Amino acid sequence: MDNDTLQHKMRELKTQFPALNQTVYGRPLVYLDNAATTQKPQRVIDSISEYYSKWNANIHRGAHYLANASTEKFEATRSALAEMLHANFREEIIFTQGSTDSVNMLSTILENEVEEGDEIWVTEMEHHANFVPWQMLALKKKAHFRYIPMLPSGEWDLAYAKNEITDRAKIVAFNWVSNALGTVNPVDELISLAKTAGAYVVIDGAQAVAHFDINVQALNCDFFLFSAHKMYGPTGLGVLWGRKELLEKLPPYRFGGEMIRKVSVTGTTFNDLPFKYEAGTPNIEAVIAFNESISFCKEVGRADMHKHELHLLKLATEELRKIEGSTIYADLENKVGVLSFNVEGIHSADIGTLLDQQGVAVRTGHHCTQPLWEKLGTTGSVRASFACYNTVEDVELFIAALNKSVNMLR
Amino acid sequence: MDNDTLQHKMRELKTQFPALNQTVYGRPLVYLDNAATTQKPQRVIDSISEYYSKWNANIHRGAHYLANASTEKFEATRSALAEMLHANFREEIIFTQGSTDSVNMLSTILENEVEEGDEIWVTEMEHHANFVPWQMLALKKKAHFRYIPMLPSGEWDLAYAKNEITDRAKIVAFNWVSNALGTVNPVDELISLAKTAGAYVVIDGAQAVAHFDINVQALNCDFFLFSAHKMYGPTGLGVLWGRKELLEKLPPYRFGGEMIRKVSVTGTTFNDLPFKYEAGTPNIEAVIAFNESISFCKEVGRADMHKHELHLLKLATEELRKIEGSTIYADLENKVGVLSFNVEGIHSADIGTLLDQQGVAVRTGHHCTQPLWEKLGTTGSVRASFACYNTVEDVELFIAALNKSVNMLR
Amino acid sequence: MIEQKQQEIIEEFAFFEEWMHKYEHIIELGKEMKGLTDDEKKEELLVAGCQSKVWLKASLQENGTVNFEADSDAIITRGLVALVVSVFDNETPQDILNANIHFMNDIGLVSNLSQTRSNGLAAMVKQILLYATVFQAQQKSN
Amino acid sequence: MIEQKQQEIIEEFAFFEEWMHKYEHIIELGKEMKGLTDDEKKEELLVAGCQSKVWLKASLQENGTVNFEADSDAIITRGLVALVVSVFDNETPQDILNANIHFMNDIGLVSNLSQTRSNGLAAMVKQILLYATVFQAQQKSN
Ligand SMILES: Cc1ncc(COP(=O)(O)O)c(C=O)c1O
Ligand SMILES: Cc1ncc(COP(=O)(O)O)c(C=O)c1O
Repeated sequence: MDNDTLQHKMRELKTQFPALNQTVYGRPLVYLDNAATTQKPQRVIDSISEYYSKWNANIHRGAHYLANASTEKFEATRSALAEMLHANFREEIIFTQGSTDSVNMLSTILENEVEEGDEIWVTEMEHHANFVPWQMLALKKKAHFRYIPMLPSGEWDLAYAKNEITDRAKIVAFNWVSNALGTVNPVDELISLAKTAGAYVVIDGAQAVAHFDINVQALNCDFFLFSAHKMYGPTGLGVLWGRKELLEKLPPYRFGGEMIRKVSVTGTTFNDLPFKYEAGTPNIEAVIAFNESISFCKEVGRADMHKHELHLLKLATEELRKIEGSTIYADLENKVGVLSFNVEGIHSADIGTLLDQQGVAVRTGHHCTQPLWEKLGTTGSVRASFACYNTVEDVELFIAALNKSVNMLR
Repeated sequence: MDNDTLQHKMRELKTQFPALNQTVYGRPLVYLDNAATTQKPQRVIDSISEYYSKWNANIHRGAHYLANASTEKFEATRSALAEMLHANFREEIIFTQGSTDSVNMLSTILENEVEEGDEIWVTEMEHHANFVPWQMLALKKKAHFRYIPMLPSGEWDLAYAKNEITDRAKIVAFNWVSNALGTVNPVDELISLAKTAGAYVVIDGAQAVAHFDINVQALNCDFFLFSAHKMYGPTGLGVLWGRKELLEKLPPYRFGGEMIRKVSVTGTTFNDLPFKYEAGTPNIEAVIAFNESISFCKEVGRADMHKHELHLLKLATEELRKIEGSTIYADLENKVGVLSFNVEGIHSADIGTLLDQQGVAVRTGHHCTQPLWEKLGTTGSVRASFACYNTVEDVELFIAALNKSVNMLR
Repeated sequence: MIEQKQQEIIEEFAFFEEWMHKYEHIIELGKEMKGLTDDEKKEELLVAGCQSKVWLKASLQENGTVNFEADSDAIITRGLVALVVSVFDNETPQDILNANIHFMNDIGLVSNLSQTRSNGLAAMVKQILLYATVFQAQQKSN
Repeated sequence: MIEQKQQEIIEEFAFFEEWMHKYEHIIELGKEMKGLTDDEKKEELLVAGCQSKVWLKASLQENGTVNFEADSDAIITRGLVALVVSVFDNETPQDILNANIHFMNDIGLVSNLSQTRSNGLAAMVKQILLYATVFQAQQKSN
């Protein structure tokens, strides 16, 4: 598909997202905060309304029409996710509350796999959600918390990793795509290092699932997790994929209804996967509606989305380079549509405030990756992040607003 | 308000719930599975659509219009909940994933308060969600897991509790209303026993919040929890109220974004309440929409709801008594609108299946309270549970369908 | 043969126009089924199911076909179990594994075989296939 | 007096029709503010805020009023901080505690004082009230 055809195809998408067709402060909204959360297509919103208008019932435990219908719709999303991730078994798909919940679940159920003196590895660029739980686990188990340093370019120091990751490493957890910089990390190489060392490999795919097709088998990782709300889906829902044989042997996390086989005052036995890890009433509405997000991504095609986003990124990057004193972090080829930058002598929050007044929504600050900014010698950045529905005009409005803001602040 | 006026008032409610105005298998739906989950009024559904069409953004961390707007709406629900529960401080309201998640959070953060040999108390009628987490905590800490027995009448054996709850009790956790039987338990007496013993008091209010006004100060408990979806609200959302001085001193639960003050490779410090207990992107949509459920309950009035539900319960109970071989569990005065029963020689699942074919949705089985049924010498029941929108006709259709089912099964 | 047995069931049920008669028939089948003795209803024969219990017993017969016997504590499930058993009973492991089981859908009882676990039927069919797999392996190694 | 100062600010801002001029003015205020020296910007004076840092210093003066000095690393926040300080500076603890702070709403900067913590202003006002409470107690015990 040439670029014009692609632009044409993507242009139609915006109309499917009601939140994008509005004005703020009397100006058309230019939503460039997609790495924080994406907007939702009308079909997702409709699916939620339909669920509550027609199917709402508590699932699994019921024996009536609505309960059966909602259970089937709920389980259909699990199957769709198994297909999307190329999982071997549908029961490897566990629904959680979000990426943060997924990592916390993992760092808890892996507790007994870690012994004093073992090493738990992350990278210096992790989101706090994939950093602090491992840091705390290490603290609790008297294990060594170690990290792969980030080079000033925004890339992993793989040479360091090669030297330092040995069979003392028990867990290696890292993001595929950096939320702060948009860099696409060489996960294959790190997975192979970690696997050679015999460690469990945990991939934080929060920033990857909206841009890349995922194949957990081909990746050869042990766990893969993400949040629905960053993939055009509802809030309050996360996905954790794990290898069946691991999820079967690891202990349960939350206790309660549904994850139980038999409860008595003298003891309790647990249910099979996936129920073992899904205690209590789940976010039924979100799970069912998320199936629409999955279809949306499949129909549009992630390869086209990514190509389009990179096109926007390129345009924005070129314009940004013209602004005096601008620094672009991780100005690399292999990225998703994230532009993370600062302008000399100006606080990122000030730029954010003035962009906002012009209808342009970006994020400013540390983006929950404080160690990364410490390494880069600053405290944060302005981050403009593009999704499939953004347009060339969005980039133009953003750049115009940015120039105006910078002029006002100088 | 006399009964006719009340019936008239409640009759109007049904039209606000789109899911109730439909047919299943060509018959009008009679939804009597409200203890599992309630239906949602149109205003809640509209609020979700509006959120995704107008306000969707990730909260707290943002500096743009949408992020500010959604944060304010999100925090408005926290304030509404503080008012609803009569909490002293709004930051005592913690959003969780549901009751199950709330109890698991508590049983984890209270871990260090329990020592070997201490006692952790529940009752024999608890939902598994308020039973197994405590059982597991006791196991882990080598504490004694103890329970207040249930009398065959469906009431707590308070005499036993008076004798046995001593200062060895560290935690006493119990439901206000039994989900399996609908009994309203004498929580005041148990709270006072537990407080005298110096124990932490945890109230599972999952089945209470849709029927009673709650005043956590007057109750004098330490923690109070429930799920939004049982109070005409969305799925995937729970509330945990805790005393500020306790939540301040107890350790955090989940680690990640938002609950953190400062992260570095050498150590991490945590944020203030309520953020300390709200790691990661929460279920923003559900929190915002739940404010409509709170208003709905306030406007209709829980006292009227309860009165109306008891009226329906009375009608149904009278009819049920006429069925030969029927056993009503906990046939007491002090109940919410839950009718839990069996018919001699017939399996509850068979009754459920045939009721379903006639458009009547009830729940059958153990209702996640296996110890309770063990005590009552059976494995489960048929449970018909009434909400404010049910009508006298619903009861009539239910009873007619039940008679037909019983005849077919005999 | 399995296909033929399914067709017969479908025809039988096509006869009933009302849900009531359909269920009356299932209840009848449940009552008629021989089932298992209380002694035979062992814990290890239990098929995991949420609401009603299902016991399933299987044995490889001299002639290379599988004999199934089953029971349930709920009468409707018992009737459904009787239908399932009637379809698979006395068939070879190979035929069982090759079968396309569709009659539940066709007689309008689809939800009974779904993922919903409201009864043990889906699990029961899974268990039948498991038995067939084991018996087939056994036959091959002989 | 606090009320009067708020009115003056509101009138001042009523003058600006465009958001741009409003912000240009705030930026101007930020540039003009004396602020704190780098030495004075101590960790313990930091008001918790998400994006930009805010430092706040307070002292009880001989005449019973409170002196506030503040700073921020972001220029717009600095301008807003200057506005807030100008309203509370040189007032008694009692007057500060009794004040109804509404000017932020009235000049159309409401989000800056909301719960959203996108800057430290809400926390700053809270901190000012805390200081006032402490100073008031101090005065009473004297
Ligand atoms: C890379 C990465 N990991 C984890 C998270 C946490 O996701 P959530 O807030 O949905 O739990 C995010 C989102 O901010 C992220 O970008
Ligand atoms: C008394 C009681 N406690 C706890 C729960 C668990 O609630 P949830 O499934 O929403 O986590 C329930 C709901 O089934 C309940 O009735």
